[in-house]
Amino acid sequence: MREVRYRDALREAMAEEMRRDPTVVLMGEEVGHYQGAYKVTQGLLEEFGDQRVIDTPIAEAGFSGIAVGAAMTGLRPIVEFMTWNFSLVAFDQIVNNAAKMYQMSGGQLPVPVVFRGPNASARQVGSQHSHAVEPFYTNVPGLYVVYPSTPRDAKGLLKTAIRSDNPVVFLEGETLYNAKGEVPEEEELIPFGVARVAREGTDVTVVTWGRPYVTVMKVAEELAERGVSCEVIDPRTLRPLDHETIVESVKKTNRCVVVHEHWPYGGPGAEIVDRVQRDAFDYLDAPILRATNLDVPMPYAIELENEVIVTEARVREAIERVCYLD
Amino acid sequence: MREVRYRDALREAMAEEMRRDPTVVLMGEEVGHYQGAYKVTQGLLEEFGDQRVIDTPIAEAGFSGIAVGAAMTGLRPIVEFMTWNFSLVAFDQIVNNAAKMYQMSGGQLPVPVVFRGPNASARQVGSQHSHAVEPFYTNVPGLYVVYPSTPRDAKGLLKTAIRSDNPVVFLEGETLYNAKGEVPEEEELIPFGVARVAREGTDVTVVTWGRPYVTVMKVAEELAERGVSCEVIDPRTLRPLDHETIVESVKKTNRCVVVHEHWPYGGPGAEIVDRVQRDAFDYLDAPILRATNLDVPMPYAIELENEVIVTEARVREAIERVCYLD
Amino acid sequence: MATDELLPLYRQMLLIRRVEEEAARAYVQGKIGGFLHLYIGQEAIAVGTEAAIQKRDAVITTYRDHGFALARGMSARAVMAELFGRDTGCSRGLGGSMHMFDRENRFYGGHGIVGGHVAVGAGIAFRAKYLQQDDVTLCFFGEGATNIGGFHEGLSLAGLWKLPAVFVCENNLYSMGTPLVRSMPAKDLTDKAAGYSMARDRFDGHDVLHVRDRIREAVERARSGGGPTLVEILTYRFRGHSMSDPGKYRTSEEVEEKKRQHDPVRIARQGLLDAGTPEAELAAVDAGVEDEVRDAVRFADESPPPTLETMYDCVLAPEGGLDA
Amino acid sequence: MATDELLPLYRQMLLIRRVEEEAARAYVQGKIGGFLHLYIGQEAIAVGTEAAIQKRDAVITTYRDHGFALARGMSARAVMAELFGRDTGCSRGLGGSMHMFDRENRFYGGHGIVGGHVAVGAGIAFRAKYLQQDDVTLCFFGEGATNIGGFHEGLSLAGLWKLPAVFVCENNLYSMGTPLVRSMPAKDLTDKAAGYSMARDRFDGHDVLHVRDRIREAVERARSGGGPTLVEILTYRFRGHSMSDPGKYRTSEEVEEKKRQHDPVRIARQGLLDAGTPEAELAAVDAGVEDEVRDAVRFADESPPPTLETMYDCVLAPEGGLDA
Ligand SMILES: Cc1ncc(C[n+]2csc(CCOP(=O)(O)OP(=O)(O)O)c2C)c(N)n1
Ligand SMILES: Cc1ncc(C[n+]2csc(CCOP(=O)(O)OP(=O)(O)O)c2C)c(N)n1
Ligand SMILES: [Mg+2]
Ligand SMILES: [Mg+2]
Repeated sequence: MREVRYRDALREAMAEEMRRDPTVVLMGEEVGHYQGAYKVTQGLLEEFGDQRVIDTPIAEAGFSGIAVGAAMTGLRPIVEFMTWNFSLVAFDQIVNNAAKMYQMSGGQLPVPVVFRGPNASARQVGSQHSHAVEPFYTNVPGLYVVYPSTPRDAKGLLKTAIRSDNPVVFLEGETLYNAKGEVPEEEELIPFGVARVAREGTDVTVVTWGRPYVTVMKVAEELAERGVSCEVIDPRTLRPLDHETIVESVKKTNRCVVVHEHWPYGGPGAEIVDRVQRDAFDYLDAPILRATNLDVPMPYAIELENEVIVTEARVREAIERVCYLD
Repeated sequence: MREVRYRDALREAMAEEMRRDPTVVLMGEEVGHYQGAYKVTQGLLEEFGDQRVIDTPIAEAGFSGIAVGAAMTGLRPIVEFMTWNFSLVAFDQIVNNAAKMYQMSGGQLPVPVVFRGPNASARQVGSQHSHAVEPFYTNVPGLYVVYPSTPRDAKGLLKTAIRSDNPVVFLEGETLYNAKGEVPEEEELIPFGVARVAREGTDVTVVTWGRPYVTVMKVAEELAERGVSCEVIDPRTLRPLDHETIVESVKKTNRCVVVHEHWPYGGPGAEIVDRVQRDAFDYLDAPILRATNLDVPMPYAIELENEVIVTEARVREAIERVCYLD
Repeated sequence: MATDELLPLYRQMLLIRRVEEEAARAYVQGKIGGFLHLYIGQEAIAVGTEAAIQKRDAVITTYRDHGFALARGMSARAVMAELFGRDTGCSRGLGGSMHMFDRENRFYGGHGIVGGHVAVGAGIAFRAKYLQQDDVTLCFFGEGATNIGGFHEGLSLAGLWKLPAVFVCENNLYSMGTPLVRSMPAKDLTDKAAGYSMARDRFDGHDVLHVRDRIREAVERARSGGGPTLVEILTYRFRGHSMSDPGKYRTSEEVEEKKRQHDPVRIARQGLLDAGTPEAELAAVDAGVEDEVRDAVRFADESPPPTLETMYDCVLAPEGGLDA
Repeated sequence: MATDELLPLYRQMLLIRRVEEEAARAYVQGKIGGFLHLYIGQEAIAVGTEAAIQKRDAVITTYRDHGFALARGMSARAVMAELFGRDTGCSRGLGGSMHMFDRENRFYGGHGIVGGHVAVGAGIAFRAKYLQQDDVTLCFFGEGATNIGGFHEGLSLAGLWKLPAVFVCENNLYSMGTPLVRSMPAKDLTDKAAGYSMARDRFDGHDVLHVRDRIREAVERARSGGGPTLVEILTYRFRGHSMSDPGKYRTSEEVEEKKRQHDPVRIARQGLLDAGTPEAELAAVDAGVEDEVRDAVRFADESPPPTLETMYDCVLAPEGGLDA
């Protein structure tokens, strides 16, 4: 299979869907003439013109609201947040309008909109620019929350998101944009709510998504050499969460570690623990542990940031502890 | 001890602290001339004048930001959100400015601000007005998140919040405002991070806060008659969370149920489960269960809302299940 | 004065008035819960607007939405049943008073967050421009909404992109208990128009035909590519902000004076009489409205509440439904 | 022309220029990470402002903050060490380029969210009014910030409450790659002032003394109870938006032309020469700046990074510290 970068996989998904459906329109800051702050939208202005690839002023709540209004009445907007940090000023639009319009209208007005952009640390950009926002959005019924970790998933899930008749929060790993991986030539739509077993194993189930996926896969390789067999599961969609696949795995391995970049309190990290202990209680041979970012606003200094972002060492330690190897 | 309403206990706390410290200033929509949308601030304009009790226009992000700026430079503002639903348009101010100013400035600028107001369902006000916001704010380091369930806690915790040198998200149960309870005459400051054992018991630990506290206490009484002894723990502060007290209790009862009004995915509900299974794993005789609001935007129709808000039946069922009584 | 033009508008205003009055009664009886924001006193705006626009044009407003719902053509039954929280309501009892919707009649709600729907309205207009359809979107809000970010961002983008929209502030002088002077920095709201590069208009909103004519100008401007207009209509609400408002922030003299001088329903009725409409003809209209309202209440009373299934079905739209 | 007035301002502008140039170099060398937004080309605004205000006045700005940090009196060492992520930096290496703070010198940051600091600035002014202190707060932002809600809400409240503040838009014609025409609905930003009931001013920002004089007017207005002013200063940034900006959205001819015509450092230097300042005197000033910058880089290089303990200590302030 051909190798494609995560960034390019996302662009392919948008370009293909825009070719397919003239109601798909892309808007955001610098998505057009500038070719995207992170170059995910490179070339789209040239192909689709400035009626469909729209550079917006800095007004996240405004253009998110515009996207909701347009989606209610026949378009399929894709909103790019330059980063998800800036969605915090549009939070009400996503939580109160996008997620609730269908419900408030008693099922009259579906809102087929995709909000997408880079999430989590972009390295050394400080505390206002380093949010992993999945705890905020996964809490909210009426939204899908998607977070691909590989180029293939990025493409297949984004295509599904664009065709979805519901609002999708689509989180991209900023530090994954350059990651390469196999992506099929032919069209692939990856369904929401289906986790991917990224690595089969027998000793411990490790659940992870986003950038830490790379960390986990590396640690899993290392541990394999030491005779510890990790099964790695990537939920791909955080809401709905395919906990069945995770629970089945834990029933086999009897141990579970959850690894993520979001702050430790709550969020999908805690939710996964909750569901696993609930549904696989009798199978667990050890408490479920989490390896996460530290519970602090992101510091600028590289030495500190390297400690704050979930490290290989913390992942390894958590796995060793649930396997009682320490 | 005298009996005081939750609403009045909050007012007492503010009035006492305003008398004590001239830098305490209260602002929000309708807090002054209108006497508060929920009458929590009744009489404060008359006592303290319109320099200290400030009616704001509808601009939550604006006055939240003003409060942060004032707090950075010497005042102790209390911001009333007419309801916490409206904090969603001020989300960035709370998460990015209030919570991070101290960190971004390398410890130069503490932000002693209190954001307070009614949280969760106010009954039949529809999906945009019924948020339980604790999952959003508890995730964020740099904030305290407080949620009193009784008048005494409301007063003692709000006084602590106003004197705190850090930003506090202070959540009040809208449907608790009329609840009466004992509140001491003498000054009481209740520390953050200390849970309260509301009811001692031996068979199961039930953790709850906010309006469901009332539901849980009632169910606990009923179950006592049937010979099931519930220990009820109210965390009071959700961040920091006093999980030690909860874990100690579970080590005694060997069973745990968490009951809350926020949507089930993530949040303090899942966080408590995570910590309990982690720290009391060997003591648990059953999976930890949660009884929560249903995972839907709040419907208007009373019959549906009565089902969505965590019911006595669901609380009872969860307790029975962890006690294997079903 | 063309009485044949005015008569149906009078009827429509009266219907709104009477539906609101019955809703207030039902609220006191406990048949309606939560918040109930009445439109009484402001009827000429919704009805005058409807008279100025086409069916294909779109309307979006705040929580004070019953008047627009009815003016757009929603039945009194659907309004009342929604207020009663019934499955037969316009939003199937899920939305309630603040969230009335009528897709068929291009009424896009019914929104609870002040300022939150302004950009949504701009988005409906954006769609028209994108698809090269010639409908216009009318977005209403109170004067209390003009300080919030949502207002600013919606208007900024609409002005910049010359969207076919009209932004109408119903300035009823109060934002809950807050009089204008404590909430509005500018003297005249339309002073803001220049900052958004928009046309502006400002007028009194108690004469329904006048509202119609002035709104029509702004709509024609939008429809013909002239971009959006910021319109301020001066009005007054005769009731409290919502049913739970004790209304202590204004004197009863003030309210009574306004009712005497500025009641749009009374003004229209008097106008019809002055123009020679027989009292009997008006009485017949009034009676028709009474029947309609009584029928609506009965209908709402007898309708079933929504089921849990409806509730679950309305969280997410079924996938594939839109393209089908 | 008073050369004794201009000379220190020239020196200050040159210091900013040279710190920025060294920062750019260090960035390329990998000593600085993340985003780095340079102030080169806009120096006359920070320095002219500082010349117009008192030490007790407050300044707050965006992520493009090194110029203001230096102008307020922060040492080049503290700036450079922050950029290098060192414990000796003004924010202890926790903030970085976008989050410089200097409480002592009443420099309140250094903010990363466009529009997010505007209301914070209004809040600093609110405190002055509340405590009846007579300082003025100056809040700076780019023209790209003027569509966002945070801008609107901050200005609305400041205008309504007549806060002692000056809101200054540094209009450098671009918001990242977006030229004015794609981001600003109004022709002239100060057209927005009337909507906030504010005074307005608008002028070119390349002559530092001119900036000083015009800012002084607005500051005096605020200090004497005349309320806030919305000021637009026309300027230009000579570098990319940040170090990662390839800058394809404008021609190098345009940039070169601006550098030739509007370089505030060069203009000031020429002014001094024209007024008879000996070249040797200027050379001595230049050399002093070089020493200062070299020293700052060395200092930053040799400083230790912050510790984990510092990081944990800076999440929440120790309780009771403020009252002590
Ligand atoms: C963001 C937000 N803040 C506060 C509220 C509470 N609230 C509802 S209506 C209202 C007053 C609005 O007044 P105005 O805009 O003048 O409209 P009117 O009610 O007079 O029609 C307030 C404060 C809200 N719904 N949303
Ligand atoms: C809310 C928000 N949206 C987007 C960004 C990303 N961003 C940072 S600076 C910038 C451009 C700002 O331009 P302008 O306000 O003109 O200031 P300048 O950089 O020209 O000084 C953008 C889009 C942000 N920081 N915050
Ligand atoms: Mg009003
Ligand atoms: Mg700019």
